[in-house]
Amino acid sequence: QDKVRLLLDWFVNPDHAALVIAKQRGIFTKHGLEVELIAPADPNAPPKLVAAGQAEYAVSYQPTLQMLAAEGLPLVRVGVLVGQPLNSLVALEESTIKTIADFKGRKIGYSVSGFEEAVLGAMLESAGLSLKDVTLVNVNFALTTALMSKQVDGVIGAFRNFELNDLEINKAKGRLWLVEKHGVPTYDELILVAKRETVDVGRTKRLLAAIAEATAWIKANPAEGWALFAKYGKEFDNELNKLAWKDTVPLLADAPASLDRARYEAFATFLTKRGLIKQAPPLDSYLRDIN
Amino acid sequence: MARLVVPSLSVRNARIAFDGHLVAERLSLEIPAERTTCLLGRSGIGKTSLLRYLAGLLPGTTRAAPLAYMAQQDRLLPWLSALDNVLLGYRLRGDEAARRKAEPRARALLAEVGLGDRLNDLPRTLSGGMRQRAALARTLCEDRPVILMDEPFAHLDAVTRLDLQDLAVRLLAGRTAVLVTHDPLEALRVAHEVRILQGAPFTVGPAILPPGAAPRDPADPELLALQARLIGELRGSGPGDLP
Amino acid sequence: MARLVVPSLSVRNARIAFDGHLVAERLSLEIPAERTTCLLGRSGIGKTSLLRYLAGLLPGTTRAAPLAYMAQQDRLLPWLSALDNVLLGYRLRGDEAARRKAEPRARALLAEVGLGDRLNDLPRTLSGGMRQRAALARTLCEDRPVILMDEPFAHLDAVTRLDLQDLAVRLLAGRTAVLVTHDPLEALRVAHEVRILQGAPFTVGPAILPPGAAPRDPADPELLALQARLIGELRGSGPGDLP
Amino acid sequence: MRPLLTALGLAAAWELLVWLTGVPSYILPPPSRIAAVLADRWDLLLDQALWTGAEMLMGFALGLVLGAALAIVFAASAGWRRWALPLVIASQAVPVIAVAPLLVLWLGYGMASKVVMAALVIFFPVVSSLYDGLRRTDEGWLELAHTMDAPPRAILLQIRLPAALPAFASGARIAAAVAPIGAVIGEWVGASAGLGYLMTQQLARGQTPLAFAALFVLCLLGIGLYAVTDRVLRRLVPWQSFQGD
Amino acid sequence: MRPLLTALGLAAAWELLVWLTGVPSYILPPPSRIAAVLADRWDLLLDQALWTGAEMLMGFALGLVLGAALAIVFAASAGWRRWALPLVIASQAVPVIAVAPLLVLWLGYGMASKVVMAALVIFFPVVSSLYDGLRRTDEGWLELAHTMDAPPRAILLQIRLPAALPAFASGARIAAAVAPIGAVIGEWVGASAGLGYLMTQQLARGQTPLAFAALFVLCLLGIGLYAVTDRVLRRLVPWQSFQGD
Ligand SMILES: Nc1ncnc2c1ncn2[C@@H]1O[C@H](COP(=O)(O)OP(=O)(O)OP(=O)(O)O)[C@@H](O)[C@H]1O
Ligand SMILES: Nc1ncnc2c1ncn2[C@@H]1O[C@H](COP(=O)(O)OP(=O)(O)OP(=O)(O)O)[C@@H](O)[C@H]1O
Ligand SMILES: [Mg+2]
Ligand SMILES: [Mg+2]
Repeated sequence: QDKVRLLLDWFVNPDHAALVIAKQRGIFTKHGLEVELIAPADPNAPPKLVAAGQAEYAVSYQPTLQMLAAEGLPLVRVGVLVGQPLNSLVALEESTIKTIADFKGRKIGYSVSGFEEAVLGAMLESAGLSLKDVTLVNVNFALTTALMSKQVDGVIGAFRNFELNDLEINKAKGRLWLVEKHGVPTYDELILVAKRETVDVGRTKRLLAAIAEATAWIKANPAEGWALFAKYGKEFDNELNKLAWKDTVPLLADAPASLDRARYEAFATFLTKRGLIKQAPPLDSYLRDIN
Repeated sequence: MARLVVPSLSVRNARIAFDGHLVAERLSLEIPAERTTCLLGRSGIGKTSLLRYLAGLLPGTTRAAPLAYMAQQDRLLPWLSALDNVLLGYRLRGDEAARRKAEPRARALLAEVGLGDRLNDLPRTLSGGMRQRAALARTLCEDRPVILMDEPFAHLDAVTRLDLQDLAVRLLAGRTAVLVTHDPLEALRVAHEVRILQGAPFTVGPAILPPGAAPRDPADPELLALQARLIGELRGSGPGDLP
Repeated sequence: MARLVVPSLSVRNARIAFDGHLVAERLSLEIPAERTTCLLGRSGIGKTSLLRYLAGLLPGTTRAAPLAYMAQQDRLLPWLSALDNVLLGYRLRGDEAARRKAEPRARALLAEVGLGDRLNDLPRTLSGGMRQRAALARTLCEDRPVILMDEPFAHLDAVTRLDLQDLAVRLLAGRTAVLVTHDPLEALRVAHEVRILQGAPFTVGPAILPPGAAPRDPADPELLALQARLIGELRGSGPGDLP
Repeated sequence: MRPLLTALGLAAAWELLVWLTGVPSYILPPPSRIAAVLADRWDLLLDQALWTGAEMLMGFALGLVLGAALAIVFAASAGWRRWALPLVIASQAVPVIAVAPLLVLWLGYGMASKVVMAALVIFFPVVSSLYDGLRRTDEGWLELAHTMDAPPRAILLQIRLPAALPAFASGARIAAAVAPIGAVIGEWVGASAGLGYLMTQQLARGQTPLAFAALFVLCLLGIGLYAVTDRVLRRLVPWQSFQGD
Repeated sequence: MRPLLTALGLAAAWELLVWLTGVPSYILPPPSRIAAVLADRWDLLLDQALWTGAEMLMGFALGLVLGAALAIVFAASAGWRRWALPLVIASQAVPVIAVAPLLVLWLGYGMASKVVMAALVIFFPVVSSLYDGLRRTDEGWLELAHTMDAPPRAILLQIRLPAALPAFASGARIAAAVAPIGAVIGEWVGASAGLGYLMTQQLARGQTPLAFAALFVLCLLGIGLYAVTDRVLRRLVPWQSFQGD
């Protein structure tokens, strides 16, 4: 049994379905792993802690990985949990904003992720606007609250599987623009990273296999999966997670070990063009193909 | 002064105690109006407590009339100049007109107690005796019908003390004053009545009336004889705690 | 006591001033060893300042020998019992053996000043005179070759005062003591030498040597004559601030 | 009895406020809804409150000890003061996100890192107040000690320190009141548990009533700790008179 | 001269610490790297520092005024104290994320909401210390005022308040030290500028040295405000003697 610490990107939520279920159903154990899932409060800390050797794996985001790699952090991507963007731009349906172009002169809220300007900039440019045409406000984590109380006209950084449901629970409807349809190259939302020098390929293989198995089981038994997930902690059993679960399950990556290098290539170019990284590091320095 | 009613003070069947420690019980006492009464008594017998009783400062007591109380400590406010300390009562009562009217008197009083050139000094730059004189000036400046003073001259040299006794006699005339002192001769110089506290719990002895008008001559043989009598009475009257 | 060298104190060409305010200048003074010297002087003339000079408490001064200093205020620590206050020096110096040895003496001293039944009381429950007596006991308990006392009996009644003067005479024997007082007779009773401070800046008058051995009889006519002379000298010697 | 009345009065005022201003309940839920959540999820809240309470108490204890020790060191040594006082002041300007990874690196994901972070918030009022108290000792006492040939150490511990106890009490009261937020800030470090965690998690996803129920419990912890501390501290300075209740 | 030496000494110690513990620079950058960033990006840092400095000063001013006013109200009125003191204590347990939306709702995203949030953090040490000071006035003075027939208002303002100024100063010193973090917390309420904002952003991007450069500037702001406040406060209590420098 290998003891492994895995840092989540944030508090436990249905995005972590495969990890939680693999743990709950003993799939990790079956693959010879004893996995400790650790949820931090700050999404930015886990990759750094992995780079510093404080955990073997962390859940992170593709753009974050690429920025951190450009800053020289010894991180590599070893797998994927959600292989498409979740990020989206959201406005209230009842508002006068029907297209991205309608954001001209409006306020857009975001929660610091480090690359919100890049994503939003590209989206606005796809509609003929630029960042100068809107006011960006850091609303921290209160994305839907800011939106519903009309303190902002739209929010970027909203997850399509969550924020719409959240609005719905609060009796509001959202209008959604997917980032990848509006000028942002597609990317992996949730990935697994490890420390470059110390990746244990064999162990990682087993980890990814366990995740794949858990994913398959969830997709086959979504309702039972939810029941199991809700038992992971009292605080996770709520209406929102239940709704989000339904929307998240189809998005889980069936093959966590898969790697699409072109995607990283394209997104590195995008980040460079947007000025978030000065120079894209070689792909091999931060991608590790486990297959 | 004329406008104020000057009352006598009376204590009836009073009890003074501090958690278990009994200072006085079934105490009755009449302090005559418009007279100066001096209290003598061994240290720790309860003079201060009696004065605080009269001032309404002990729990459950109230005072009979507006009064000025000069405590054993000077209680000058460290952030106020000597002059402002003397005017404190007027400042606190917030009657600006009265304060303005009192200011010349405050200055005069400070001059009389020898602090005419220290009006604007803070208390911490004054000597112990100067502080006491400032406190005396504050008490006398209050212009109240009843005045209670606890060892007001303790820190003054013999000469200044005589001068300020004269000042006190002059300014206490027509008021009901109670003055605690440790100096029998001082009591005999300034008082209409002298009373000795004795025993524990203490009782108040009968009024001793020095002859003639205050301030009396301290060299007067009659006074000196009385002084010897007072000391004799004090000697046999400790609160029981002196060997 | 025998083990300690008892020094004389000397002041040479000293200057005492508080921001601009000159208290003494070119002051020279010899305090004889193993003698009790009493300082008299009008209030505010600089007695306390001189004592603080001798104690090395003024900026730029140092003291000549281990000493005990009793200030004009009692300076009891409010969180310590009377007994612990008396033993403060021993507690502070951290010599546990010495403290244990001193404790019976502290108890005895407290009993002698009339606080034998208040050993464990906090200062705030003591009367003003009791506090002063506790401070006196603390000073005498220190067992130092040099003892400086600033108005040590100011808050004591006439009888207690006489008793404690006797106590002081007994315990100060063989030590160099300087005692500030406002009572000329007290000075004449206990001192080997009496000195009068006069003028502003002050000068120290010649030593006046009362006849006989202390404690002297306060009714002695020779003493009374000397007292009259002292008062006369004091009267003409104010710091210039009394009218 | 009286505190209960006060609490009821405040709840009524709050309900009225919500009603009058029309604040949406996802921003400020009315107490009636919070009460419902409290009744419904009390087991969850209790679990988290135990965590946070433990962090709070440990952080408070550590903060008091650390704060008192530092203040004494500062009062004792000008050298230390010159070096470390600016550091201590600077430490108060450091946001948790900057040091969280560092704390995890050194102390792991467990409670230690959270408690240390909480103590970092809590200790400062104690250092500052006590040091302040230590440097304004009555001159008369210092002179007395000086003439008694007291070594500086004894002066510090036997005179300046007891004399500064009211100042220490003042600092400790502030520390008690900020202890809950210290614990919440600590919860940002390391792994997730506690009321602060619950609040962040619920607020981020619009579950405001549960978050406010957690907040309510947190406030109770704070008021409780303050009340207890206040009582104990008054005992600490029996020679000091207090006005007011 | 001396502060500079201290600063250099501390920087050396820190560099050594980083070197000895082998902390990676993306978690704790060595001062040499921070210095380089400071030199390189001073214009950006200055811009942000001006924002944060302004929030900090306004929050501090508001906190002092509010804190002093509340303490006086508490000392004056048992009724107010009974109702509002628990609220004030509870307010210290409230994390910014819980009230941020509310503040934004009422005050918008401008500076007002940030300053109010900062003041909420800063005011407490002042209330608590001053109120503490107000309730331990020397009994002798109170008796004196009582025999002088002083109305309670006058006693409060002319005796208890001046007597409590050293306690106020103690509180204000703590307030000065927490003012920078107050401002940073304020920036959590929807900021698009300021050192706290910059720090969050840079930490997310892995630009740790720049974040720590911002932190360094923030600490300087804190130490500066503390030093100035300390000076001014000593003037406030000229009758009080201070030991130590
Ligand atoms: N700290 C100080 N700052 C300024 N002036 C001072 C200070 N201490 C004493 N003085 C002044 O020095 C002079 C002498 O004071 P000192 O206390 O020595 O008098 P004293 O002879 O002891 O008087 P008393 O009998 O009233 O105690 C006085 O004018 C006093 O105002
Ligand atoms: N607050 C208090 N708590 C307990 N005991 C007290 C308190 N105040 C006074 N006493 C006690 O009451 C007795 C009388 O004290 P009081 O101060 O009235 O004496 P006094 O006659 O004024 O003495 P002195 O001449 O020394 O000033 C003393 O035994 C004293 O210890
Ligand atoms: Mg008395
Ligand atoms: Mg003097």
